[in-house]
Amino acid sequence: AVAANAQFVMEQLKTAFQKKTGTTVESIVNSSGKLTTQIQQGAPYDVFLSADMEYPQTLHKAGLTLAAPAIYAYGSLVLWTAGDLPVSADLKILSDPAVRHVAIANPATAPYGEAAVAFLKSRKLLAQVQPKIVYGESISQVNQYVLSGAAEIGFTAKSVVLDPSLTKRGHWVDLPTTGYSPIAQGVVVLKRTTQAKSAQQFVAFLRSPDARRILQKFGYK
Amino acid sequence: MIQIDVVMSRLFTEGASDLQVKLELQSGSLTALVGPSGSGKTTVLRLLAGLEIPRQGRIVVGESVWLDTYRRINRSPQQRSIGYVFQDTALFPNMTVRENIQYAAPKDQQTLVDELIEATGLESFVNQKPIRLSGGQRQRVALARALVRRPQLLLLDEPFAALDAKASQMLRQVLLELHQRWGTTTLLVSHHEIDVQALADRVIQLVQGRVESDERIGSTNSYLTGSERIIRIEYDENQQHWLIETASMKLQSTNPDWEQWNVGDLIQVAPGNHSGTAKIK
Amino acid sequence: MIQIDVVMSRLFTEGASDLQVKLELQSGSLTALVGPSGSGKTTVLRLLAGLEIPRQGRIVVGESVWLDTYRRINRSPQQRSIGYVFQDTALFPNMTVRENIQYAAPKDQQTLVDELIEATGLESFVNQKPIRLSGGQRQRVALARALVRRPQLLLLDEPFAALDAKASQMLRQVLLELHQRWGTTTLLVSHHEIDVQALADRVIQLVQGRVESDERIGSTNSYLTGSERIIRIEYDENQQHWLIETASMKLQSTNPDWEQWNVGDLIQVAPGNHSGTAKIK
Amino acid sequence: MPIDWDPIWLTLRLAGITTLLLLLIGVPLAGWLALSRFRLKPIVEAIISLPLVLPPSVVGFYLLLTFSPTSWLGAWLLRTINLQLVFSFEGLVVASLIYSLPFMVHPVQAGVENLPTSWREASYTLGQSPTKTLWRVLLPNCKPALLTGIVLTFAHTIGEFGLVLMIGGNLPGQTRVASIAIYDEVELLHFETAHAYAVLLLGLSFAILLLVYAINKRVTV
Amino acid sequence: MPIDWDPIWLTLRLAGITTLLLLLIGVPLAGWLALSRFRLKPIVEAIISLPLVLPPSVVGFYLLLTFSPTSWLGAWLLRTINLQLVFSFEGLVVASLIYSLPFMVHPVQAGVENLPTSWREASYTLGQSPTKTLWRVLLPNCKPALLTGIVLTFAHTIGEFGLVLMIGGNLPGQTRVASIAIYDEVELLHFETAHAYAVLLLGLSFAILLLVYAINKRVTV
Ligand SMILES: Nc1ncnc2c1ncn2[C@@H]1O[C@H](COP(=O)(O)OP(=O)(O)OP(=O)(O)O)[C@@H](O)[C@H]1O
Ligand SMILES: Nc1ncnc2c1ncn2[C@@H]1O[C@H](COP(=O)(O)OP(=O)(O)OP(=O)(O)O)[C@@H](O)[C@H]1O
Ligand SMILES: [Mg+2]
Ligand SMILES: [Mg+2]
Repeated sequence: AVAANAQFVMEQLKTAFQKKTGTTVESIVNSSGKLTTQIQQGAPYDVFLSADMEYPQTLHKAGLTLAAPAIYAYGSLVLWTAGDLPVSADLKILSDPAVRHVAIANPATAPYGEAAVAFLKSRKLLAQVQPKIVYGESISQVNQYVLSGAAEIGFTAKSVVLDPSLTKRGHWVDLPTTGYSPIAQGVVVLKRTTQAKSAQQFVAFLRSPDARRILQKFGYK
Repeated sequence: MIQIDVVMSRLFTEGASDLQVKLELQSGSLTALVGPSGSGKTTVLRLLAGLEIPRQGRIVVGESVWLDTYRRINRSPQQRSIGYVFQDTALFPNMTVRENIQYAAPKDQQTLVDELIEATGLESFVNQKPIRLSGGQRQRVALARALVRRPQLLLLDEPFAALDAKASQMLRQVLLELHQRWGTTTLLVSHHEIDVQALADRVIQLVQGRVESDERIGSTNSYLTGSERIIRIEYDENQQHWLIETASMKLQSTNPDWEQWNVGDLIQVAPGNHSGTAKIK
Repeated sequence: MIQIDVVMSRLFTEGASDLQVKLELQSGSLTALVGPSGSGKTTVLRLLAGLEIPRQGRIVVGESVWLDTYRRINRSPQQRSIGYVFQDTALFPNMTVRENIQYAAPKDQQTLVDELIEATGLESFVNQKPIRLSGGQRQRVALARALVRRPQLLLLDEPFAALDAKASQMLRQVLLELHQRWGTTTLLVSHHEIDVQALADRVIQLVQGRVESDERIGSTNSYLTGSERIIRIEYDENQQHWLIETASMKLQSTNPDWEQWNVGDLIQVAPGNHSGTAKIK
Repeated sequence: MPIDWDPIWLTLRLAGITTLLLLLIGVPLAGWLALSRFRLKPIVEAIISLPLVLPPSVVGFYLLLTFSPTSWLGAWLLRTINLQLVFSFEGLVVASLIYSLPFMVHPVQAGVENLPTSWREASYTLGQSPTKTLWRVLLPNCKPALLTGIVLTFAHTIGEFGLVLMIGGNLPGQTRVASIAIYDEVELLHFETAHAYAVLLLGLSFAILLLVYAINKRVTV
Repeated sequence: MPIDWDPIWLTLRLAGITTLLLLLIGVPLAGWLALSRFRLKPIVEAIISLPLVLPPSVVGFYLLLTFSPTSWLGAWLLRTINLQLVFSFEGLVVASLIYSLPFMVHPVQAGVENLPTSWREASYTLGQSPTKTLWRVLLPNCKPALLTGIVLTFAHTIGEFGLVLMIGGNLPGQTRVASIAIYDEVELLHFETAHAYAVLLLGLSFAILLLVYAINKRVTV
């Protein structure tokens, strides 16, 4: 089970892991919250890659995991537009009247949304930008807002804009990690797994140089 | 014997009041219910069928109590052995003529179904849906459908209203024959003198929901004198004679005077006046 | 003048064949259409109303062509000035009696609405929904509804079938009066001799979709001899005399013999036989 | 956590407006479909049901593409009548209209089609137009079908969520309807609050539906 | 990316089975509601519509709680008939049944209620039971209403997604239906594939609906 924002990198991780071990991996994408609920109710998943640490922690506390969650990557935030607005890290563009909507993932449910709000707050821009903010259910809905042009600009995960199929769509700029803490993403092996060995293997693989290279290619640290 | 005693509120032409009817019908009798439009004839039939529930009342048919508001007895329409021809026919649009008639037919009554189809002259239309029938054809289907279960009590609401003289004459004959053959008790609503005269042995007149008059015609007499109503009369071309049928008799004669008789006429075979040669079969 | 010439396939008792009718109706005439059940009477009315489209045919009413299959003219029912009393009444269940009648009434015809309600004896029921009416009451509403637009052509399908003798006598009088007053052309389907005799000046008999006979009764004669049909007769208690109305005459008399006359009778004021004192108003 | 009543009112407003508008749009459409002898009718009927077969969030995405200010339609609406259909209450209404259309049209059409033809014919011979016939004679005689249309539309609009979430942008007081609020709470694993919202929504809806059914019973008996 | 046909077949199977079962369950229920003079009928009617007013994923959440092996019902089902209703095709069917019930019941009930009472009365006086009357006389005379029930149920089941995702868990070949597949592709911003799926699903559904409508027209005319 994979959280929505990790799905891009997951495609490549999957292939690499398969090449290395011969074990095929089936990824099941959903929002972290729904996956957590499902796991609580006995969903037949083996490994859970969350978008944050909170959900795996919850599962761990409930005694549904084999071990405490491990951090497999830190995600970072970018400012993205599908048009040709001049985006820059100083966020001046957000005050531009041409920008009518700024897409952010729902800060209550999505870690990237939380990070984006924290970042805006640190730049004292939140109050000013607030009326323009629209919330996506998840990071991928933010992506859809931006790509469809419904929102002129949006805060998304770096892994998204680095996806090969999207590199030519608009432009983006890295945001300095000074305004928010990088998003720690946890992985846990679930207790009810039937293939504990392969599952452990996969978690170990995430720390291998091969996997790290792929993760870095997608902007994870 | 059928005993009816019901009270029910209704709006009549003169204003709202009670429909209040108390009647006894002889088993096997054929009673006509007449009266002006809106006098409560259909309501009485519906009460008997169990489609309306009176404010208070009792309906007893033979040994069994169909309704008794005091004893809280109320048989559903299904539990009353009735045949009902509705004023608006109420045929089932999804079924053909044959299917409509067959719908309630007991499994072993196929010949009766065919007989009724023939008797009502519907042979050409057995596979038509009711929507493609004329008004009179629909009424004939409704009649056949009501008869197919050989009900104990037959309720007919203007069964011949949409029929021309010849067709209704024919159906009266069918009806009378079946009525006699099965001993069904029949209650007939009709506006037309001729139906009433040809069929009924008793005429009850309703006005504003009350029985205004109640006459026994013919039948009681006929019962005493041995007179019977003609249910069929025809001239047999091959044998060159007249043929008359009543409930218990079949009469033949070469007497041309027999032409004068009509279905519904009362006749008796009386001794000694030499009016013709009738031989009882 | 109304010219009809239509051909249409239909299934009749004797098998499928063509309904083929060619007729001319005099403007202002009242024609009865009779014939056995399923002979095509309703179909002819529906063709005139534009509810059926014939395989080929022409219907011309006065100057205007309502239908011409060759010239591909086919006026919709709305564009034909007709009043139609359906065999099954087809009242609107959601509207009260008054609303049903008022539905198609021109704005300025409130008095006509009231007149029709009174003439059909429906005063007590104006606020009832059709489901709570008896069969005869429904037919009266349907008649009033069809008349309220003062149609050019009136099509009546068994308008008195569910009515007792007295009520239908009353309605025949209403109908005849309005018919004469407005000069409407009327086509009446009826199975009952009495309707036909009292109302029609021409009787067309249909059998298996063909015109079998076509008789002019009274009317043509009356036109030649000056005879006219009685449309109203009453005894005026105050003035102690009889009053007779026909299309063009009003007659009064104190002669008690006038009692013998009935609505529908043909009368003429002939010279020299001293049968009574008739003064022409 | 205290219940926020805003989403509830917003939901009821959305459902009410959608139902009302659909009565105005869907009912005549249904009547036309029932009465016309148009040969391509089955095609129109099938098209009306089509939005149903796509997941709501996907329909939402396509609507987003259609209505976004970068599309010609969205740009034109914005320019001429200053109407923006993405991230606004008006947008939710339009989306709900499209999505709930079959729930109004189909039952009403079926209702009208099932009436005896003689009423229609009687009205025509009385010189009345099909439109007047529809409104005065036919529709008043298929109340159960109208009721079905109203109930299904109303209930479905209340529960609709994928579409609303997509096109509305989850803006508090503007497009955050109750279904989204519940969704968020479930996502956050705040089951208590979710239960509270659900119970409230169910209670209110139950009361409204009960009222509708009871009134209907009173009226028809 | 090549189209994976599995989800499409799965969807059609789910929609077909659900529609069939609802014909068997919903139609008698609708008939009973239409004919009975039971005083609490409005309450039953309102309850049937209730699942509609909650967002599908929330209904899914509650069903998950009800059917999960940790609940008594789920445990009992598993123990006695070895039926697991979460994360299985059977579970999807049960969930769809509950959720689509009003789409079958309401139109059919309205159809039966709108028929003239004299048909029912005629059948009763012919000694036939309400059940026989319903099947032989009443239902065959409200074909348009039945058709509406079938179309709405079928289309809605195809498009349902929040519920299915929640209770089914997105397992390929088992619970990953087309709506989820499309959703996934849109989430992944693989718009090409999503379009392809959507067009395919729309095309198939359109064909099926058109067939249904055309057959209906042939049958009734
Ligand atoms: N369902 C009903 N509810 C209330 N009143 C009704 C109902 N049906 C009929 N009535 C009224 O009860 C009275 C009797 O009606 P009923 O149908 O029994 O008359 P009828 O004798 O059959 O008349 P017709 O010969 O015209 O059919 C009428 O005045 C009618 O208006
Ligand atoms: N809609 C229809 N489609 C096909 N055939 C029909 C249709 N309506 C009637 N028929 C047939 O056409 C013939 C003429 O029917 P029509 O209704 O005109 O008879 P009618 O003279 O009015 O009879 P009645 O006096 O019984 O009402 C009948 O044999 C009937 O079966
Ligand atoms: Mg009656
Ligand atoms: Mg006829």
